[in-house]
Amino acid sequence: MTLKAQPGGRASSAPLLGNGTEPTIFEMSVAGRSSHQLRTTHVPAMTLEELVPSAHLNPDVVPLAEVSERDLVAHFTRLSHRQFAVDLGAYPLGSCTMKYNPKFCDSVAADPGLNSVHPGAPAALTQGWLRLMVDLEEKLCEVTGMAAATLQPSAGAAGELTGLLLMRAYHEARGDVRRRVIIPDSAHGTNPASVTLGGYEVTTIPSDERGLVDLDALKKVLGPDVAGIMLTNPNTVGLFEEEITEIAAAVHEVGGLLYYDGANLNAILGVVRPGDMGFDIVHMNLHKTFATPHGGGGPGAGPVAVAARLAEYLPGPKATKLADGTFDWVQPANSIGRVHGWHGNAMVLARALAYIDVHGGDGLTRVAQHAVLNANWLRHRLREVLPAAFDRPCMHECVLTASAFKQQHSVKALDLAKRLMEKGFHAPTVYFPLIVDEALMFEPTETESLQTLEAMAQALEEIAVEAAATPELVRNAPTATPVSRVDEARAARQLIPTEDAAQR
Amino acid sequence: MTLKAQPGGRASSAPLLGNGTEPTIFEMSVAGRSSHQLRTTHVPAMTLEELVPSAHLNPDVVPLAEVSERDLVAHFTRLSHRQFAVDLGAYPLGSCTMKYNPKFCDSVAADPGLNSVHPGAPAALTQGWLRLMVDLEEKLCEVTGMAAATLQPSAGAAGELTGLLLMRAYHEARGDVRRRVIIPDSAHGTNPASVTLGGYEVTTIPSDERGLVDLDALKKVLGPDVAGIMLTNPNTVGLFEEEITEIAAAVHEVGGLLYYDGANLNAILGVVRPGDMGFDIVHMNLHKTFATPHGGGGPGAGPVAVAARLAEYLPGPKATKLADGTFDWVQPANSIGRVHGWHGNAMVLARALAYIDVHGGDGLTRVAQHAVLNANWLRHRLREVLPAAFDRPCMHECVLTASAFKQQHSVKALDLAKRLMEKGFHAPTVYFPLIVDEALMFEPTETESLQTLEAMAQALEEIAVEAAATPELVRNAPTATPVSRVDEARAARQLIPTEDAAQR
Amino acid sequence: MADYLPHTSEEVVDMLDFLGLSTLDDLFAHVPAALRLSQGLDMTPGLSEPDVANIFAEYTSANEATLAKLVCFAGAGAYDHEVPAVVKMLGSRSEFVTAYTPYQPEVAQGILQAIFEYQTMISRLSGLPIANASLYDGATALVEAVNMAAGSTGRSKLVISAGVHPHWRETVRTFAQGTGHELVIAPLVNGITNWSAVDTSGAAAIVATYPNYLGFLEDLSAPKSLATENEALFIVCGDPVAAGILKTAGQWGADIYVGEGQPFGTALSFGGPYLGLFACTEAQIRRLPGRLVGETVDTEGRRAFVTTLRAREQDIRREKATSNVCTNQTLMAVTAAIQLSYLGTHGLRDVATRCAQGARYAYEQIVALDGVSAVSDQPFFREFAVSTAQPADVVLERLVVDGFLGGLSANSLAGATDSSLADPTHTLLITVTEKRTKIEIDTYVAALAKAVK
Amino acid sequence: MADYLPHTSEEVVDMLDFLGLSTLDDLFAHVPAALRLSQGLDMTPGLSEPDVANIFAEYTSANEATLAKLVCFAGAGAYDHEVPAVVKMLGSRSEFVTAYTPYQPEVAQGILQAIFEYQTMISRLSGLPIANASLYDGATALVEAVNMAAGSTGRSKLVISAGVHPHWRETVRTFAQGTGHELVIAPLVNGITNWSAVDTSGAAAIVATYPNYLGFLEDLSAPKSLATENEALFIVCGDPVAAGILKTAGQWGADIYVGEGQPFGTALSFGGPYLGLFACTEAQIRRLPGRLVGETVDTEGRRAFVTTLRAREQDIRREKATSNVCTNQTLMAVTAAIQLSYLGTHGLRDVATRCAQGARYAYEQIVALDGVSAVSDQPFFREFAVSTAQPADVVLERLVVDGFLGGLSANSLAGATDSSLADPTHTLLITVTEKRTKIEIDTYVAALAKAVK
Ligand SMILES: Cc1ncc(COP(=O)(O)O)c(C=O)c1O
Ligand SMILES: Cc1ncc(COP(=O)(O)O)c(C=O)c1O
Repeated sequence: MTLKAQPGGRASSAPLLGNGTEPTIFEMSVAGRSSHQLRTTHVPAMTLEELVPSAHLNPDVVPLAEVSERDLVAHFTRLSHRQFAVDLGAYPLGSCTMKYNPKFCDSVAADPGLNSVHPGAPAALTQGWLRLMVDLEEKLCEVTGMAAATLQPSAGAAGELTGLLLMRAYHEARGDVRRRVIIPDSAHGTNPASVTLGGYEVTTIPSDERGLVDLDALKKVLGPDVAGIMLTNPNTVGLFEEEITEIAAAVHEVGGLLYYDGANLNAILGVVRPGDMGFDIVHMNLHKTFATPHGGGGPGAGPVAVAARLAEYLPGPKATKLADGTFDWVQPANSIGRVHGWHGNAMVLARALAYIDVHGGDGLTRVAQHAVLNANWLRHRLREVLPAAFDRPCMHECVLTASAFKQQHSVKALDLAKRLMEKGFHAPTVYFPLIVDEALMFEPTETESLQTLEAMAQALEEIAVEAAATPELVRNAPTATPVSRVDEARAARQLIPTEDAAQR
Repeated sequence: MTLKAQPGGRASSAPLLGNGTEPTIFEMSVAGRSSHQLRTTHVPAMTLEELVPSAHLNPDVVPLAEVSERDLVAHFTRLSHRQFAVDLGAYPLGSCTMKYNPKFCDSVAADPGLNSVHPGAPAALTQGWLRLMVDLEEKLCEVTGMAAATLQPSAGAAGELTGLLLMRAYHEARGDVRRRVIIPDSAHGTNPASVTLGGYEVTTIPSDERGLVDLDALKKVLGPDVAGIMLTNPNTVGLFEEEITEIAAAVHEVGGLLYYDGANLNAILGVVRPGDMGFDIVHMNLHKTFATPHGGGGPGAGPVAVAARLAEYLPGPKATKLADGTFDWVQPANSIGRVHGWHGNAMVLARALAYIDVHGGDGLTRVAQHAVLNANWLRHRLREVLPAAFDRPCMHECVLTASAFKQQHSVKALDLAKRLMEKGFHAPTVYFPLIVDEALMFEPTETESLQTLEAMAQALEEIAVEAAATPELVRNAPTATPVSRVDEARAARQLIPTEDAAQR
Repeated sequence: MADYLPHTSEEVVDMLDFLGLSTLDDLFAHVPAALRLSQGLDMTPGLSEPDVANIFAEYTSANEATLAKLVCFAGAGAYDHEVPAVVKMLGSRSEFVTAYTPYQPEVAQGILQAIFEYQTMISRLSGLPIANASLYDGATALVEAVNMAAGSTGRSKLVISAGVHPHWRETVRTFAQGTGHELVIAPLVNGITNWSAVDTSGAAAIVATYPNYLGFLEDLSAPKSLATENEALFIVCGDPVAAGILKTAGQWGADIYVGEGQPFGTALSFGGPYLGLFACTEAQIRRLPGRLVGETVDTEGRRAFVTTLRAREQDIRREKATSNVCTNQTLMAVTAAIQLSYLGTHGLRDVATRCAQGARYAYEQIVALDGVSAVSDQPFFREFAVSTAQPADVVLERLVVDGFLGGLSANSLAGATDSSLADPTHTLLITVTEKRTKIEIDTYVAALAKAVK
Repeated sequence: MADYLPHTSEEVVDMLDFLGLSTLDDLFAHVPAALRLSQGLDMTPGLSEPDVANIFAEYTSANEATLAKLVCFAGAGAYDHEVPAVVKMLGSRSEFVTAYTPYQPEVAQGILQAIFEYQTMISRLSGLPIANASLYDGATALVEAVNMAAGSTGRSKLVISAGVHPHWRETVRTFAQGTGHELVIAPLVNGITNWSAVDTSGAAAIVATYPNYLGFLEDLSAPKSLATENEALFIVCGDPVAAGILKTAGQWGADIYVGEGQPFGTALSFGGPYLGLFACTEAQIRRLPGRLVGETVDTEGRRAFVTTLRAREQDIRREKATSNVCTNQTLMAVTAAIQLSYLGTHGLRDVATRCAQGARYAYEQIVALDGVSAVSDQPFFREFAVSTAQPADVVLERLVVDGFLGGLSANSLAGATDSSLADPTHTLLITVTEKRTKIEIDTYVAALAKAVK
């Protein structure tokens, strides 16, 4: 009798009972065991050989895990106990807007009246979905101050690339060949990557000592070959580009378009709109601003809204309200085409609409106000411990610098972040944006309480003391977590991307 | 600014990040904060004073916790991380049948087609529910070999008391005044408690050296004043009462009835039936045998099935199929009356029926076979470490004794159990039944794999070594759990049953 | 054929081998052959989950009285209150759902702390210092309460208002067959209890209710005085939602409070599982039925929770126990703690206020209808009884056509001859929760106007 | 007015005070006044959750094509497979749902290990050693695949079978506007690709599909040879369920596999979020789009998982990145790992076999109908195209009356003039999953017999 398979009923891997490792599902597998049940169909049972010519049949069977339902549940429940999440505590990850995701919005998405609808079903049979999409588009346009939107892009980066293709289509329709897109050096890495994939060259402009776009530097690189500029506002250091009107005028003057990276939209909801600032194209991260859960890295949704003169190029088909009050799929006149296999991440869209409807215009404004309040409070509260990279009022997030710790105690931003996790908070974003030395980027979001912010500030004060007194403690953190600091270099050096590679 | 309230967004209490304590929801409360949302009704808003005479109005407001929805979620999610459960690992708690609870059965109970039905709605509008109850009753009768059943009792103990009232009704209808109910000394504590509440006196009979009912001892206490006997079979030491036919004959001979405590029914599903053994009244713990989840201590359901001659006394009204094929509530002719505010723990009943339907007769038999296989395998596997209290084949659970450990190393059964928890398994039941010295009662159930049993056996072997080598380690266990060993004496001595008592 | 067993056939063979057996049947060799089923159970064979889902779809489609199909004006102890998604989600976390009774506190702090919080809330809502960890439901909680009173006073006479929910009274009567308690029912006059109609001397308990099952609010000073005079315990059966605005049981002088906790986050569920609320004075603590969680510390001095006063529990006290409750309704108690924390101080008050507003708004229109008359001039909270010219069951049948579960007939609860009502068959109980909108009420009243004719 | 903000008004005042501000508006003082909204957003004010639920009830009731209302014979990349309750429950654990990308591995082992397991499964199903942590969906996964091929070969010509799902082809065409790739579509003849009709020389990639969007299985040896000859990469778009019985992409010699993972535990969801599957040979690893999780150890030598080869990620490589994917579809990947573990080796095989059985059973009856004719004599897996005498959209409309979402018309996917089909408007795609019973198929065939007349 061989007992090599790992027990599924042992919880030693659950942090509840110490921090052993959890076996992989394959290690728990025993040949012949199973969970699955299939309904009774009475369909005649032809053999595989009768069904498919043998040239197509796999002579082998693809091995998967063979576990009981009990072990399946135990394994994934225990894995969930090895995972931090918003639902467990504060998650001040800058640029990510890890706010509380209302459970109500999940319940909307769990309704089979929405989620059991086939995307290819004729429009006549999916009027509810089309109406929902039209309603959402309208509300996103109001929030951004734009004229029309596509709901197809699956995430922020997909929205960026869609936006760049719109830019290209717009210029090309004018017979206008342009080559470059301008990006500030503080931009998120997806921006330049999207520019490249959009077929443009990146021109990087430096930020000035205020952490803002250097208007003069910008003007210097502007010219008739500039297709546009990509900005976030507030930008990635959490500051509002106060000269945005001037920036917009300068870019428009050379015939360029302004692209708004909406990752930071949470800061300005109901306060100021990208369209009013002069932006022509805007993507939104519904998984950030509109609180659709991040799912451990997705799904998201990255709708793109545009000014009226760009509407004809939007991806299609688009859900559209017809004159007779019914809804149908309509292709914009000069659409760039599809950017999604179907109509976008529909269930994410539904969640976001529910979130918007609950808040209404007034509630969205309060969201921005409180997000900005929390970030400024935290920035100010921490000023003695971790100074802000740029000493001015921030928007929804603040970028602090640990360079003093590095110089004085050889304790890096990463060390502080890791230690913070042991004190009950997720780490902030570290080393982003690249222009700030030893950056720690905190985005508390509006859903954290003052008490939580205070506790986090106190934890950071404690860590500051530790960094001076017992720097090793901080450098070796975390140790109380399910695993201690992970050897990232080894993972890359000695790549084991699958169980099968591990076995070799 | 007062910041006394505890942060809701700090996860230090989650074992994921060490084992600090979790604040109470009241400690997280801040006056004026709230989660709740009420729908728009447009009902005229009269004042309280207009609505209710002031003599009825509470001059004060009852204080509850005031937290944001975000903190509400964080608090209870973190509490869930401080809780062991079947879904996290093996839970071999003897007498409790902590098997895997299929999620499918939960999904059945989540259907508003069942759970949004008002219990007082006329039978004509609840035909589905009535049919479900009739179908369940029929299946429970087949499993137990009885003629009719009530689904009202909310748990096993409620079933016991219901059964005793049926016994009483039966005898009284015969003008037969009886005084005593016989119970073996190995019985679960609810049995004698129920007897008392049923208005009978308890006569305890000793178990013999086999761990079984001593037939001679039983015969000695039998007489015309004996209303009946309460037995479990297999009994609470996990052994089958092999002389059950003789026992039944003897009890019936004096006009007594046999009550079957169904806590251990899992062992005999489809193998042997209480009715066939001679029992007259049987309760079932649906939350044990039929895998409805225990909910941290309930809800359960304790239907009681009876032989034909007792059917007229069953609690009512009962869902009944009428001659025309429709269903209605019918009161049994000489019903003892209601034992539940409505019709029983209906959602638990629905789950149990789903469980039964998935298994069918064949599957239920396999359940019993595998439960007994697992228990015997574990008993035999552990024979060198922890001998069985009674050295004979067991049924679905085995009672082992740690008396050698106590004598040799001053390590008690409780210590072994606590240490086992640190090795990834829930503790077995300890100190029950009372007739076994330093009892450790393991009920692995049929849903644990051989690998899990082996891992548990190895863990116990390790603990045995530790008990000899480092007994302190075992006596001080557990330490890796969210809290270490809890001071139970202090809790009783210095009672703090509420936050308000704690404040005083 | 479907099951959830892990064992492969090879493993079964190996395991039997280890035991020196050759078949699974051998495991049962010591079970007398004559008793063993030779053909197995006479039951349909196992089906897959989707097949069983199809069977259940037949049950659900045969239920006309779902909230999706009928707007609910029925109550009488089972209420259609709002249960937000967040409460359902938290209450169904599988750590709570699939745990056992917290016998091992070191790995059960989640459930234990949640119960501690629940106890605190129920203590506050009842106005009494001790609340237990839950009982089965309101009806059986009352049984425990009268047993406590009988034990405490050494008496067996129970004076119970006829305003106590008929099912609760019936349940008390059932269990009195074992305990031998004598029940004296104080009748209703003008919809409220006429205590002077009964002899209260020698009573173990005076059992009042607030509001009563017809919905009316009684002044509890009278029964309290009677209890004091007779040295009986004063038991108040109270609607816990009412505690959002009305006096608590403690404020009325109760020794014991019992209630039905279903309104706190539990669906209508066709009547169960619900939640038996139970609270009492410190004087009664040694007789407390069910479990009690207390605060303490662990070996490192950290706060910890544990079930306590176990000495009083049936598994230790056996035949000397005063209650046999073991498994209770913990998950519902945890859910109630979540729901009450969701509502908070002001939320509960808002819910209670809205119930009272809706009920009054409906009442005033309804008693003005032809064919309807008032049963009482007493105040009420979220439900009320009215007299109908047509039999109430007929009225209800007609309302279904218009999309309403229009209430409950008193006779469906209390029987056609309940002493407390002139004519139960022509008495309709109508409930309005915070969920009912003005439009729903107005449409209902219009439908009722037709139905009572 | 509803929101999820914790701050009480006193706290807001205190916090502003701490900042030396007096109103919330002051926080935005540095935002040019001219830009600021003076009237707020022109949007309905906030509503309570129940009010919003009522709005959503209007959306859902306006959807006729739900599974509860119509039996589904539609597919084309979105399949009605069984999703058991256990998979839904595990996949909705809030630790998975509300986590971010696992940037801090010490507190993200749950997601990381689940992805590692997912990668292993996709690697096995694709027959290729490297699988990433997911992409958005099948269509955009194909975009990443052609970009990889172009980057790897330094070429820009893409030879794509017309059997590739029309939406996928269209998506590739959209993104080619940025990358400048040239698309050459190899047409279908007799329902399968006629590779010799196009010039494959200088191709970066040969893109085949298995089965193709009409449901037919093509022999992939031919495109593989063309790829080898031309030193192009061989990309196979494959139905991952088919891998339960059919040859894997790796077995056909693919360099890159892409697929749509929706069938593994994700509901139809009106098309998203779905799951882009992506696997490739070791040779391509440095160009792998999206994330990759690898096994490593922690400081105590315990096994741990971490995202790796980050150097390749767009946030580091910026304009030199070969992909811009950041947020992907992790939750769907975790769900797929759960669903595939639920199915296990034999379960996936059973599902695939049943699909093929059901499709064949339906096919044989359907092609025998008057008014229906075969489109091809090639084998198929779980769906197939047929020609209908009536326009396919008319047929579908008629089938709705009988309770069926009877398939999809080819023109609804490919447009009315897709080169690959004689007449898309008269081509009906019919899908049969393991959920369809014999009775459903028989009833459907009977309804179709009427509908095609
Ligand atoms: C500033 C910024 N832009 C773009 C993105 C990309 O968005 P997504 O991850 O949704 O693709 C992010 C995401 O982290 C971001 O922070
Ligand atoms: C043997 C036995 N009898 C009766 C009971 C009481 O059942 P319940 O807890 O459902 O009231 C139990 C429960 O532990 C038991 O083990």
